[in-house]
Amino acid sequence: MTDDPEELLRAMVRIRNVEETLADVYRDEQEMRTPVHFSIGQEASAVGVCAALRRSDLVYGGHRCHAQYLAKGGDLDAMVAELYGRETGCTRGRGGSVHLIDVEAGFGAASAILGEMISVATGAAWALATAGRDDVVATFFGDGAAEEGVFHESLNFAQLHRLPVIYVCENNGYSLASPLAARQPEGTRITDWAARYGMPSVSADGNDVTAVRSAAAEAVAWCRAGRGPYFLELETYRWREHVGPHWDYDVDHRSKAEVDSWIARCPIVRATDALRPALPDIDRRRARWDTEDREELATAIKAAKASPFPAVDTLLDGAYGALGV
Amino acid sequence: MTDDPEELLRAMVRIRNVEETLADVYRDEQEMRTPVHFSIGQEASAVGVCAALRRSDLVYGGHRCHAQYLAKGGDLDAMVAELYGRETGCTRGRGGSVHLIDVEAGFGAASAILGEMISVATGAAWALATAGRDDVVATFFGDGAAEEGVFHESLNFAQLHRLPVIYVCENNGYSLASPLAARQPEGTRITDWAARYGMPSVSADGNDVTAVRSAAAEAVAWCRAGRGPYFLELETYRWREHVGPHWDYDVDHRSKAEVDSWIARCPIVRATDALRPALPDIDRRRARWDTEDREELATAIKAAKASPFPAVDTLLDGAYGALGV
Amino acid sequence: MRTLKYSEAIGEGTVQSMEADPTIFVAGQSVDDHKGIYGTTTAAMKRFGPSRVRDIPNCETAFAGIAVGAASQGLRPLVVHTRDDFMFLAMDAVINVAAKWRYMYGNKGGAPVVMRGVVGHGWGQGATHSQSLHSVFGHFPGLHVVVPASPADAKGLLVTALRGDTPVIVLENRGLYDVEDEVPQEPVAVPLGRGRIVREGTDVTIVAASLMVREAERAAQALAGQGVSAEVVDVRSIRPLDEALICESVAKTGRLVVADTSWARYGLSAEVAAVVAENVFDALRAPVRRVTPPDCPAPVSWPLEEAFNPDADALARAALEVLGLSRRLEVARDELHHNFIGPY
Amino acid sequence: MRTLKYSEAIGEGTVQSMEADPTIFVAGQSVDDHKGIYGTTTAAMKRFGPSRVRDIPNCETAFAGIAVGAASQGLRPLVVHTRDDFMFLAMDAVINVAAKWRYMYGNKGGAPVVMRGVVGHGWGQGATHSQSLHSVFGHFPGLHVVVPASPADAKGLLVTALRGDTPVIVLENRGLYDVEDEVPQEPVAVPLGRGRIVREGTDVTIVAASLMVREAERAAQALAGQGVSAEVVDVRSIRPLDEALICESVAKTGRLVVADTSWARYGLSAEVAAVVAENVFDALRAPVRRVTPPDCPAPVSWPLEEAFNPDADALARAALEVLGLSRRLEVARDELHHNFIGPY
Ligand SMILES: Cc1ncc(C[n+]2csc(CCOP(=O)(O)OP(=O)(O)O)c2C)c(N)n1
Ligand SMILES: Cc1ncc(C[n+]2csc(CCOP(=O)(O)OP(=O)(O)O)c2C)c(N)n1
Ligand SMILES: [Mg+2]
Ligand SMILES: [Mg+2]
Repeated sequence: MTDDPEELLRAMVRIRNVEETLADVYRDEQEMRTPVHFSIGQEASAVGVCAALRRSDLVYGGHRCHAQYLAKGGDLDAMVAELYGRETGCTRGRGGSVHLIDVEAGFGAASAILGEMISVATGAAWALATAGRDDVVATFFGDGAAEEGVFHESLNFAQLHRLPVIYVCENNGYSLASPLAARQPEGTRITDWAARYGMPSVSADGNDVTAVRSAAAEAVAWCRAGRGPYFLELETYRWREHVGPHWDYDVDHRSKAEVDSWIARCPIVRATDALRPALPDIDRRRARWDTEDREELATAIKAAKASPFPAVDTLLDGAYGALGV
Repeated sequence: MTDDPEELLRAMVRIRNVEETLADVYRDEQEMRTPVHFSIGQEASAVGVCAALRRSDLVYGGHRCHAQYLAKGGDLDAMVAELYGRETGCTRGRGGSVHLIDVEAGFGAASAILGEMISVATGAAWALATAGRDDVVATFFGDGAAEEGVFHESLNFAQLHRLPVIYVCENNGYSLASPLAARQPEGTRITDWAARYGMPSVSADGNDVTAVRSAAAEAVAWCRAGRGPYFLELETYRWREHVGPHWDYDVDHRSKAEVDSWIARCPIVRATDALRPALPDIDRRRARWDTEDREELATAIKAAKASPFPAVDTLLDGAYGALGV
Repeated sequence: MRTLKYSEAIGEGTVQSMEADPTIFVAGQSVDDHKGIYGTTTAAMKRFGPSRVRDIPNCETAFAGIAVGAASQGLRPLVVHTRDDFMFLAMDAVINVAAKWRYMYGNKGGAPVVMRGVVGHGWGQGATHSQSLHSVFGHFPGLHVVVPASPADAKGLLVTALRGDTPVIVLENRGLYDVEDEVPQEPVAVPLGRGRIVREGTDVTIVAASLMVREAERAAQALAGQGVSAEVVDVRSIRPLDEALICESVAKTGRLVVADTSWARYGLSAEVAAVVAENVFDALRAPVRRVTPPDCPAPVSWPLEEAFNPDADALARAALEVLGLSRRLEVARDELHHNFIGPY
Repeated sequence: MRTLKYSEAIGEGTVQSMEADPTIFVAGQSVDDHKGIYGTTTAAMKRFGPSRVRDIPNCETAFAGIAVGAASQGLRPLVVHTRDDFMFLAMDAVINVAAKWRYMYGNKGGAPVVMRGVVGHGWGQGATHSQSLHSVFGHFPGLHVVVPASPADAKGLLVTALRGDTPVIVLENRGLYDVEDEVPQEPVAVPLGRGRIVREGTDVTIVAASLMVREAERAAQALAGQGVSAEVVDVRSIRPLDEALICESVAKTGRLVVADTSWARYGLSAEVAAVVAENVFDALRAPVRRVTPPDCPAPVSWPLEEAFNPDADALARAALEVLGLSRRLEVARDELHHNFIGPY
């Protein structure tokens, strides 16, 4: 929980450094055998929202969940080990990149089927409210997942029972290669989809971390006060290909010019420039952060590679929980 | 297709007479072995909407489909025979009360799982548009079915492709015994749910057949002109129990006073009173209609009972269509 | 021992479980109304009120996920579907989330949702209101699936499900709701994964589940009149499946007839036959026979419906067949169903 | 004859079918993009453009119903799911509407939707992206379900499906997409419901489908090196199932091993064993063996994934077992999969 612009920037830089390096390693080594969806370029939404949450609050995510996991305080070593399929991974190598979880850090779960965590997070909020806790839940999903019927059903239910859940739509304009225009009627604003259920529904610049942070703070206050759910749309853009480490502009669905126009709106550059007047040495700090991150990740990768794969004789572990008798 | 108030009234009276008699027979004989959902009290919506449609337009319905089927011109004998499970039934005794169909009359189909025909009708509209026909599709469903995710997905798709489909929500305030307040957030207007997709979304008094007729005429004109889908909410009320022939007030979920207040707003009485100035002998006409309807139904019931049950050796007929080779 | 109707046994098991565990709540469409899901939730509603017997909107897809989310955070939802056919809309959350949660997230916790689904039967329930999805759910590891045939099991298996830490699907055939029989007063947990010998026999084994157990018993009775001793095995649990009990019985009788209310292909009847072919193939002295509905959707018209639904008569004939007996035998229809009248 | 990759064969079958029938259109998420569903829709997109190769929003539930509505009104939708796991969301419209339409509405017309589902394989596809739902769909009358194992069948079965007047589910294993083999130039319809003998043998029958046919062939090859003659049967169609072909083969060999990429319980392996127990039980000279994934969701970590996925080695060992041979034998993993690299 922070609103210090430097901490916000620091968190984004760390995620960027982690994901860019992981992308290179993923591509060059071919040792992380799990489909990965990078958030490079989208760091501000995860960082800004999680900065408004406390550790005991819960966050859920979809397939593109690395940034959210790390922003909520998810264990980096466990995430890297997971990508390498190791027993020390956050799901012990069972779930892979799209099923991150860190119960201690309040990262409830991520899953790869669109919309699932919209409903699961709603149920988690129901449990928190029933238990009389004043913790809140935030669930991240994309503009594409919002098209699934489960979105409509979940928001109706959450508003009906005034559940403390923040629906965070990271609108990056695409679902796979499919642009919004091919999927939603002209003039659609996803915030309207949510507003019709009667909950506050706000759109913020998803590449402006401070704007995200303050919008999220309002949402959290609303939910914590028991006033019900809150919808947040964060406009942003995915730099890399939908799944995997590569760039994919100029194939057919988006031009390099479009991608570049968004790179020009890099949330990190923007936050850095905003800080420069107050912190003239910001670039030197950034250089130091980069080194720290490189070292942190190098250690994590080393540790992951050094740790064992799950033993084949544990293949069935966890298929079932305890029976009633 | 008519806007003559007397014809509209006549159509409502016929449906009322048919359903009330069928309810009595159903209760007393126990020979129609299929769950029935009567529209008694809701006749204006089906009659008003179908009066704005032509025979080549298509209508789809849900579990409460008798009125819609008859209003669209569905064959009465085939419907009655269906309730009696006869080979002469509109689905040859296979589908029963909730799966009425009359292809010739443009009654596309009804089905019993909530929301199914919202999507199926959308697909039918897509086919009509693709074929370059200027026919339109109307699909009837209740306030409860509108809560299903398929509603959200279907309306998004219909508006995206500007499909000629009219979504007709018969809002009778209940889903089984469950009132709106238990299912939708305070202040919900289902018209808002639809309006967010960018289509015209209008609410009309579902017990005023002329109001329904003119609202539907606007919707039909809109769709026929290729301008896309249209949403119509018709407020009305179910007099009898959810499923079956009985009254069910004063059990727990609704009071006799509530039911009576709606009986006082009977769409038929209302249309009759409106006509009386112009047709002073309207009550005599009504008496004649009642006799005609009783005779028509008596004949239909007689014919149904006289016709054979499906032969057991045809049990498998229609399980599969023709194979490619 | 005192007796209860199947529906009352479910209600009692629900109330006693909720008394023992305050985190349990019932949720479903109109679970709180005067009908109380054929009387199964009425007692809980009386005892605990709407805060623990929650009416919900029509949102099977989301609610299955909501139940998973609640369960993973410490609540114990008992979700009720008035027809298990509606659960097709809940399948993603049930099969892709609930069933896999514990495993997929590294065995650090589960999502112990319990879901009841009522299987429609008779009075023209038709193609989409009378299917039993037990073999569909049973195909997927991570789920437990039970299909109680008796009032005692309807209570006992539900109690077990609500005590466990793993998701369980309970499918109850509407045709059994009025069956009355002895039920222990106490909430006695019936072990999941153990079948029961309903009737001992030596000539042929009839394996059945849910409503078909009743038909199998009626068939066995009729067969006894013909000097044929049929053993009736109630699997009770679809997953885990009590292979040992099935194999022991077939090893003894050498003949197997399997009954199911759902279709043969890829169904319970296939699995039971496979288990026998894997473990005691050499005990078989006759071909396995499956008694199931024919390969068409369920029709409404009652003569077709009666021809569609497998019954004691078909089972008895199948048993005589595998015994190579040409005797003729007619088993009357179940009074219970003939007395049943609508709307439903 | 010229050869094509499995993925190219699907593409060619699609284009030729669309040329022959102007009412056919392809629809699915991103079917129109540069990846073209692993290249299977690219040719159609090139040839017919976006008016007949339609990108759709993320709405599996509604779109299945939309496809049914379109099909019942004269269009021929070919719906594509990049993972058949996503079809849980489409199940209501597929099973309760499409499969039952013709029957439930009195046999006056059908809803001939054809749905392709890609089954994920390898590279940590994991629990929710590598399931094959063939036995789930196969349980329900009204549907036809095919699982092509060869490029020729991938084309031929799709052509058949698109010519029929009845709904068909086509499940394609991603692990087969790069397999190259002979494919007729012409759109030759492969009959639905007929299996094929992939390799003749006399000692043991291996029945398989889809990807497992390839593993079965590799196993048979290895077994041949040990003097064991294995017959490999590719069922090709899950519903209808070619009972006769399976039974003939087992009647000849007296031994049965069934391979499936999906779980044993209530799956293809159960049905095949049941068909044998019903029809040629007395031909069995050894217990039936099922070679399937173990009872847990699919793990991601590759050592677990390789242990989870049944393969030629497991099949060969099972064959030796049912033959009572103690010989030792190791079948190397399929190069095709070992060379496969991500992201996916
Ligand atoms: C139910 C379902 N349908 C389709 C997919 C395949 N899929 C995976 S990610 C994705 C795109 C989702 O777009 P969006 O929600 O906007 O998230 P983004 O990738 O843009 O972050 C799709 C269609 C899926 N995983 N689940
Ligand atoms: C998917 C699904 N869920 C639940 C049901 C059970 N059910 C049948 S009718 C009904 C009430 C529907 O209410 P509404 O849509 O308002 O129609 P009404 O009965 O009021 O005309 C319900 C819940 C069903 N048929 N399908
Ligand atoms: Mg997106
Ligand atoms: Mg209603």
